[in-house]
Amino acid sequence: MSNYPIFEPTDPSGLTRKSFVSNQEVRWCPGCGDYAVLASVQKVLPELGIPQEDFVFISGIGCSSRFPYYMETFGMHSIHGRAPAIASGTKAFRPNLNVWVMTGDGDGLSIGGNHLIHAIRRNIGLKIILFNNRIYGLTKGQYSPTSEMGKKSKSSPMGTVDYPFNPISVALGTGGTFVARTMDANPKHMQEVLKAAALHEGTAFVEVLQNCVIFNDGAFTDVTSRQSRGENTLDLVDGKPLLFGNKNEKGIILDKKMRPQVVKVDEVGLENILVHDADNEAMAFMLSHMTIPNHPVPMGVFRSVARPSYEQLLEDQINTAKAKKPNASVQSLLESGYTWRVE
Amino acid sequence: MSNYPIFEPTDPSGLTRKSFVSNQEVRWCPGCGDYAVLASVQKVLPELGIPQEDFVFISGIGCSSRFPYYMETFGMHSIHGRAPAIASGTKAFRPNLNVWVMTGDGDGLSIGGNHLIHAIRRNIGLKIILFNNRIYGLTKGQYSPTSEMGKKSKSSPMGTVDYPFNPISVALGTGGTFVARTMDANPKHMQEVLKAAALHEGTAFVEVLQNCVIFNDGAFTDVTSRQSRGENTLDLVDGKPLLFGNKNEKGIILDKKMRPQVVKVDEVGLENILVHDADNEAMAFMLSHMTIPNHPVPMGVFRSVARPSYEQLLEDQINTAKAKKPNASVQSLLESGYTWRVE
Amino acid sequence: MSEVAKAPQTLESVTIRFAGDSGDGMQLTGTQFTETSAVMGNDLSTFPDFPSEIRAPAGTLAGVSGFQLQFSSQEVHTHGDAPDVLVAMNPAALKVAVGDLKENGIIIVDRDAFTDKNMNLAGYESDPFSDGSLAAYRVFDIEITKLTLNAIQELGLPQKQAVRCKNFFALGTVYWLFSRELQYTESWIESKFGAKTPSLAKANKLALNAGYNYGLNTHIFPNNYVIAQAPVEKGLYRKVTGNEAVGLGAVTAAELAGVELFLGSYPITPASEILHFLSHQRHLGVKTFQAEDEIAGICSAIGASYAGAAALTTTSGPGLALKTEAMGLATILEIPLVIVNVQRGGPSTGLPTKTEQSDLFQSLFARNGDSPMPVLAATSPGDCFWATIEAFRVALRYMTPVVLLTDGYLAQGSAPWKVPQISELEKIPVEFATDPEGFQPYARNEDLSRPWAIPGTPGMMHRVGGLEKQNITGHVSHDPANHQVMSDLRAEKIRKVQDMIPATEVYGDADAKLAVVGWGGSFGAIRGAVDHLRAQGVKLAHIHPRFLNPLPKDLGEILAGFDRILLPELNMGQLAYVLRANYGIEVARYNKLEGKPFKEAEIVTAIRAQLEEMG
Amino acid sequence: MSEVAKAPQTLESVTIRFAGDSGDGMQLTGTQFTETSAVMGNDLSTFPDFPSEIRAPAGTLAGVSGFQLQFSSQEVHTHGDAPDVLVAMNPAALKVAVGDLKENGIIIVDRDAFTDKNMNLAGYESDPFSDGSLAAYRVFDIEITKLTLNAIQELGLPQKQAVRCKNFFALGTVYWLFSRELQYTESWIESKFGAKTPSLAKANKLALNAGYNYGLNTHIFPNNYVIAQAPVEKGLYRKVTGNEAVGLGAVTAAELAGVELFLGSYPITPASEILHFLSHQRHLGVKTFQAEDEIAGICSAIGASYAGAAALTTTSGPGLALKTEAMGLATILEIPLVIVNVQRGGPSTGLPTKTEQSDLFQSLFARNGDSPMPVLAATSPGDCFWATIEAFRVALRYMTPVVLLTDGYLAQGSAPWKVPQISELEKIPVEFATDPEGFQPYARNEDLSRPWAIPGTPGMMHRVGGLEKQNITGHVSHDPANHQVMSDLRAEKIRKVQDMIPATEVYGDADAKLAVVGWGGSFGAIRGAVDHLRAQGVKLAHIHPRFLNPLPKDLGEILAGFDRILLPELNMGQLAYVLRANYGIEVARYNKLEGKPFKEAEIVTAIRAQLEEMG
Ligand SMILES: Cc1ncc(C[n+]2csc(CCOP(=O)(O)OP(=O)(O)O)c2C)c(N)n1
Ligand SMILES: Cc1ncc(C[n+]2csc(CCOP(=O)(O)OP(=O)(O)O)c2C)c(N)n1
Ligand code: SF4
Ligand code: SF4
Ligand SMILES: [Mg+2]
Ligand SMILES: [Mg+2]
Repeated sequence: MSNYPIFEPTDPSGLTRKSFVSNQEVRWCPGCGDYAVLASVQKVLPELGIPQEDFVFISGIGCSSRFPYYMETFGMHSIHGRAPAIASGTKAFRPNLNVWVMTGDGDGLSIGGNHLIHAIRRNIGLKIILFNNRIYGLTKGQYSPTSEMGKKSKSSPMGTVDYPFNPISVALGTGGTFVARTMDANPKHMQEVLKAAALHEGTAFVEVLQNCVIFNDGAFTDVTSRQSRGENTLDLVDGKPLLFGNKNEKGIILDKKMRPQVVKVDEVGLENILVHDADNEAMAFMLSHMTIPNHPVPMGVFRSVARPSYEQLLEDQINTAKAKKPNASVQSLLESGYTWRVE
Repeated sequence: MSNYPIFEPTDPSGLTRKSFVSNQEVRWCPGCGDYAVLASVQKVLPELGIPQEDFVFISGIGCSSRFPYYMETFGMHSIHGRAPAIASGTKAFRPNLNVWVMTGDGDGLSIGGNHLIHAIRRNIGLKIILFNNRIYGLTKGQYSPTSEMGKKSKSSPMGTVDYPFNPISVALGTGGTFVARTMDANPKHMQEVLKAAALHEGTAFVEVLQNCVIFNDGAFTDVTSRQSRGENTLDLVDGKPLLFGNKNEKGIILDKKMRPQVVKVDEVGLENILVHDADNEAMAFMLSHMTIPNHPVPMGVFRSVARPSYEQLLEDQINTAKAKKPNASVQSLLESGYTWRVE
Repeated sequence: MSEVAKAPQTLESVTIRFAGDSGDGMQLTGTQFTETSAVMGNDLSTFPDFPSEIRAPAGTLAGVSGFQLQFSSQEVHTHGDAPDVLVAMNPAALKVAVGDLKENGIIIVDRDAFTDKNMNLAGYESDPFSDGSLAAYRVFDIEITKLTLNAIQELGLPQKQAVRCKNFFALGTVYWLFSRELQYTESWIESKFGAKTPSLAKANKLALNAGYNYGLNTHIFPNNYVIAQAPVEKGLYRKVTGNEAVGLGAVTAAELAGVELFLGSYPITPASEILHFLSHQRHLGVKTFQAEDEIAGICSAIGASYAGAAALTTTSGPGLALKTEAMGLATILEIPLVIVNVQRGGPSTGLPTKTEQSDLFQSLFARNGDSPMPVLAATSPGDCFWATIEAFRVALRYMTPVVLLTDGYLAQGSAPWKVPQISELEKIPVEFATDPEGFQPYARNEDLSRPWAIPGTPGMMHRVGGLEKQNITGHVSHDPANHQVMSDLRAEKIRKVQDMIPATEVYGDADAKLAVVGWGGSFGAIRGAVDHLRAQGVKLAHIHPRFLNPLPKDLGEILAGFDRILLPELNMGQLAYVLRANYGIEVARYNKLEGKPFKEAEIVTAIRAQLEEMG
Repeated sequence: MSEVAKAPQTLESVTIRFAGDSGDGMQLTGTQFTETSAVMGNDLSTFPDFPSEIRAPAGTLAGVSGFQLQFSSQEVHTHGDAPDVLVAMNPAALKVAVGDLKENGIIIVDRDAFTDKNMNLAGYESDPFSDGSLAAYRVFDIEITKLTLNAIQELGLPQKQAVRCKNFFALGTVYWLFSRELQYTESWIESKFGAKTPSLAKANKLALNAGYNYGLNTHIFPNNYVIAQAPVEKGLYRKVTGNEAVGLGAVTAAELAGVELFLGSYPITPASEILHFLSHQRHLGVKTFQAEDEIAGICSAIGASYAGAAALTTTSGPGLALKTEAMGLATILEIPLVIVNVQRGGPSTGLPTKTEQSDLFQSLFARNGDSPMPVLAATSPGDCFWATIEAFRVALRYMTPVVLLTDGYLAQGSAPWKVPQISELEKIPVEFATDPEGFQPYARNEDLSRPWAIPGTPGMMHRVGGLEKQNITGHVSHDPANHQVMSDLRAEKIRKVQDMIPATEVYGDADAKLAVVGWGGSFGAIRGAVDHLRAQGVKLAHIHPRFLNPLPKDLGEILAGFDRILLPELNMGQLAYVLRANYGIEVARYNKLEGKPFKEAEIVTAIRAQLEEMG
């Protein structure tokens, strides 16, 4: 006998961006890149055809982790670094929920690194959005595991001696089935990526290049500003050649040593430009290491492959087990094993 | 005034394998692959020209983590998963020590995953040896994060629904500057790899395919047995073509889609075989995904690049700071900041 | 030794230890003896004693594996202090175990295993059979290996396999010695080997019978024994270990609550078997999640609880240490969660395979901030079932994390357990909040417990978190007065759990001057000791609270009624500290930290010492 | 308001609060006032009160940043209960702070900031200046913004920059009000802005002087005040916050011990500044390691300690929760390590920027197994220096991890601190083991402390670990008797720390009937309250143990000598519990959980209530 409430799910067709705005005052610094992510998520959710009550946003601690308060969904602002682990429990227990993990470069990659990579490894159906501002915002400006080598910060007055993580490489190295990058400054791009992430079965990992105006202002300006974006970024499209430049006049080829080279398309011919294959982890990995000034910074979906999710496999296993023992009951379990009757 | 003892380091030239054998009875199951690692390490250390007292072995918990007890070196059998973090403190504090981390697939990649990837990210000079037996040995047979999908174990009677980590890919994805794989069954190969690891500046990560005779016997037989080794493995040599087969008659080329293909060398010509480049992370990543039956399993050094180590950069920073303030003293620090004198 | 056999002698209780090398099958032998005795109607209690090493070299002291049980025609509380009978399959086993044996106890050894090599490995410098060191015992050295091989010769099994049958020979001999029926073990052998390896089935049965007949025919034992049925309640029985019972209890609790069970856990000795057990229950819809570490273990359980699960996480000491931050989160979230901690020897990695009661402090106090949490302890393997249900009852009624303490001794020990009828058990009321009208996440009912509104429920969207929250609305609040209100509410809610604690049972003589107080797994030893002394006319009481936080309302007054309290604990005095902090009373502490459970005799001695002091 | 100015009136103590929007520079203003007053010879104590939000929207209540100080011609213990003067730069600041102000207190506001928009943001429904709500205070509304802009008009600064100077105008006015000299702030402005942005330097100085002159010339204040020099010891002084003092103490301890300092830490409010501070000391050879999490923070410190460092890890409540497993490792390894826990409001994430004393339980008890550890607490910002040295002294002498408790109030508050001469401080003896002859890793000296034999020392190779170890040799041991021996030794060693605890100071009247007992950061408020009442002739004692584990040998007896003990704590009664558990005494508890330090007046009231009850 189950005590769970039974409901007709609500109709998602009437949902709008506003449906997802909670009654809590948004409290990020004016100009913070987090606003853009919030707006984009609120834009994308109504387009997914999912009842509002089925969304769950789970975060850790950090500026970015205040995200759930601002969403009119179920939400938990948990403890530092643990959101992927908590969300894994939620998703494994109730696969029909649409569970998002909102995390920062510190929350997700420093203290929470292990849970993040294990969630990715398991391919559990979480949408993990990592706000990468390359700094600890909430604790007022220490360097993070994505801060560039030599960065001066409150805790590294002479500059860091730490090499940074490349979040995309980390996600690929740990088995990510959906790995993408977008930026706060380009809402349209972000919404496309978020939508693709939302529709992916299994773990979707999205790095958002996010500006912290207070403690790390301009960290991504070269990449995100409208002026340099065309030259400095490359939009990844599965099955399409790797082209970039304001007029798509440049492209990427692979040299004999398996290294990416920037070429002019009209010099080498479009047919020789490497074609993006979202199902090739080595290509994705190579792309994840491209960065300015030698290469453009790829944006979009590095990898996307279909694999059964953890929760699906678990559900299947349970169904199989139930089918095999259709008459099983807790009473019969209690009475199993070595039993005897005292008369 | 320092209280540290000052010594002439002892002369390493007389060291032998026996010098490194402690007085503790070795207590692995008969036939366990761990013995081979122990023997190889004891073989390699005397060849490094390092005074015996400068070696430190730090481990977590697991069968493999009992390693330090058997070594006549300084050693700590710490707590589960934390060896890389402890060893990082040891190494950062005393860069001249030669610090080894001995860990298992559970210790290093499950509970200790975060410390492992951060050690690798920092390129701190630890030699991390991961005994991968794809099982939790010490706790008697639960699946580990490297257990193959569907594995039946004590905690997965119907088979796992977890995708495994590929330890080499993880190390590459998190920025490993030295990433290698060897096996318990081939001591010569292991000794070469261990030696190269020992001489690497920065983090050296070595995966050892290790047989657990009790809980996961034969997990790597296809790869490690003398019969199949030639056909099923490929020895990586920097700057040399990727050849394998009992007569080196097969090789690897890259197709247009950037995927590795097995070819017969005499059909395509030696010059067209892909040449291993230990400085190319994308190639290393591609290699890390090759596995039987479609490809041979690469063994040896996937990646090796020179980068200043964390401890070196830290030491440099300290020296720079000292040079800038040659007269600094603790007393002057106490007297710094906003001061006034009451007469 | 060829005396004439006499009629079987009747005994009340017997303690046997089977000991041998890890490869000798002693756990199986012990289990067979246990099950046969159970079916024959004895009460009993068992304790396996594994080597703590991975797989120590054969023949060494570190490699000895033991299994001890006490079986009786009376109620049994422990696996027995000192064996009456020791079956030692090799010199190392003899060496390790002989010290525990009762004076004049019976030793049965496999003479064939006492080779020079094995004697050496065990560190025997002289032959124990001739050097007089076993003079205090009745030694029966039997060529078990040889006799086994003879008995099954006809089957032509390979030597290695044939030798493995020797434990059944030994078992057979002991079966004769205690007049056990062979049929249970025979049918077990049949079901285990019959289908796949009929020759092994045959061999083991032959060995068993050969051992039995050896006892019957050779008359090397002066007589054999019978142990009558114990006066146990009628009904269906099974054997459970504490770890199994926790698993059964969790499944049952979820059933009683009408919700689904979720376990998030990371393997650790001696708690792993709960994970193993529950991962076998997929057909009942149980979801188990083997997490990457203990933090993820509890966090996944929090995530599942948040989504409506009867959520459980299981661990042992060092693992609990890792969970404490998340336990704080569960406290402030006010969601139901059961945290089972199977205590082992500490500090740090300590003595992983040994038992202890030293995590009481950790369970009560190991959270940042004021973060009160109910703590319960189980008293026997079978009681682990009831304690687990009780823990869920508290968690679900008060919307709170709850710690349930068991220990290595309970977890691995086993005892007969009467299977209850679920239909007769009290349901655990659970009500999910579904009405958006006026819904407030931190409004409270009369238990001060807040509503459980789970994701997926239309119109109930709300946010929770680890920051202090405004009373009733649950919004983030930094208001000073509100923090006081919420802190008081959280404390008061846990205090209210006292409402469901039944009156404390004072066992024995309510008018005794001395009460023995204990908690958790020392129940058996204390109860046995108290019974033993009361049978001799000593007035004594035994009090064993299940709830360690909150303590029962009546406990202070009850304790104050005695002249003296003796408190045996397998730690440095943790409950004694708690009782003094709560009631200001000083108790006589009896602390032992040897990685082993109390013996009845130790408690008896401690009680006697108190009585003497009291005059 | 144009009365005739009178001669400055002399006051003993004044408490001022500067409050404004986060962008208004209130921390800086407060700091300047503090430093000037310090140099002028007042004793003082400060407390900044940041908004806990990231950067709350300008003008909102959540965005108010405050800085309060008390300065005096007498010894000062706290930052003052209730301000005499409130400087409020906007409506939100007024709204948040006015409730704390003393009756008849002075309010200085920037009239220009009281726009409709700002009033709205602050939630004022009517004009506080006219609706009578400020009737209890002396309000001076000055058009600070306009006057500032006028004063620096000549410089032609952009409007945005010019407006930013208004805090200096306000400061100037207050300087006049309390007869402060301008020169210190002027030279600070010069050194801060002079070189890079001379126009800003000029503007700020102009604003400062304009504010001063405004007070001097307009006579809007009936008179101004002087506060004489406090009778402080001669010597060099500086201002320290508690977090700085911990950093300074750690560096000094390492120097006194002749070893190098290593900090492994992960940022967390309110402890991060210790990490910041020490990462600036590279030139002294200090190594800081910003770890990936708190576990790695303590583990790296353990690794460094193992290699011979004076090792430190710093954190706050939730971070300590994560360190407890490793604290157990350090306990069994018996290596020196100082764990600084800057307490904040709990449970869980709780109130991260607020102060509390609720981690005493966690510090004492949060380890698996019996794992005793010394725990100390600091009493004031400056005392954090001495307490840190003491913690290292214990750690290094007894080869043990030690917890040092401070709190958000001490960590962020500041006070003048007399700079000691390191050459006059007692050295911390450290001796590394270097002689392989007969070396045994777990042999012990008369303190029961084991040798420190660090890697790199020829011939001293040995292995340590978290499993129980054999006495003396340190080899892994599962021997039951040995576990008892080692458990006893670990406990006894920590008990022996009592040997270095000086006799407990009983401040005040040893023959009083009531003693107020406190610990840690409540020292100032208690001492102030006790002084206050004693000045009125009330007999009172104040006892404030530094060591919370082990408790001082003499404490029990001393406490027993009083009729009643009052124990104020910023928690639900943790030390009260500990005292009762140790001495069986019941104390009168005064607990507050509001995220704020005690006020003297609160303690005074609590004492009075006790005295009344006692009759
Ligand atoms: C256990 C624990 N450790 C440390 C902290 C302090 N802390 C809170 S957020 C944070 C880092 C935030 O950085 P990031 O995740 O990058 O988020 P951002 O603020 O930059 O969005 C830290 C260190 C904490 N709250 N809990
Ligand atoms: C905190 C903690 N959690 C869990 C354990 C139990 N435990 C010990 S070793 C181990 C896994 C060992 O697996 P692996 O690292 O692969 O080593 P192996 O035994 O296979 O060599 C576990 C789960 C522990 N000792 N401490
Ligand atoms: S501190 Fe940085 S990341 Fe945080 S809210 Fe402000 S701008 Fe955003
Ligand atoms: S259990 Fe497996 S890994 Fe452990 S010692 Fe035995 S064979 Fe080796
Ligand atoms: Mg960040
Ligand atoms: Mg393993």
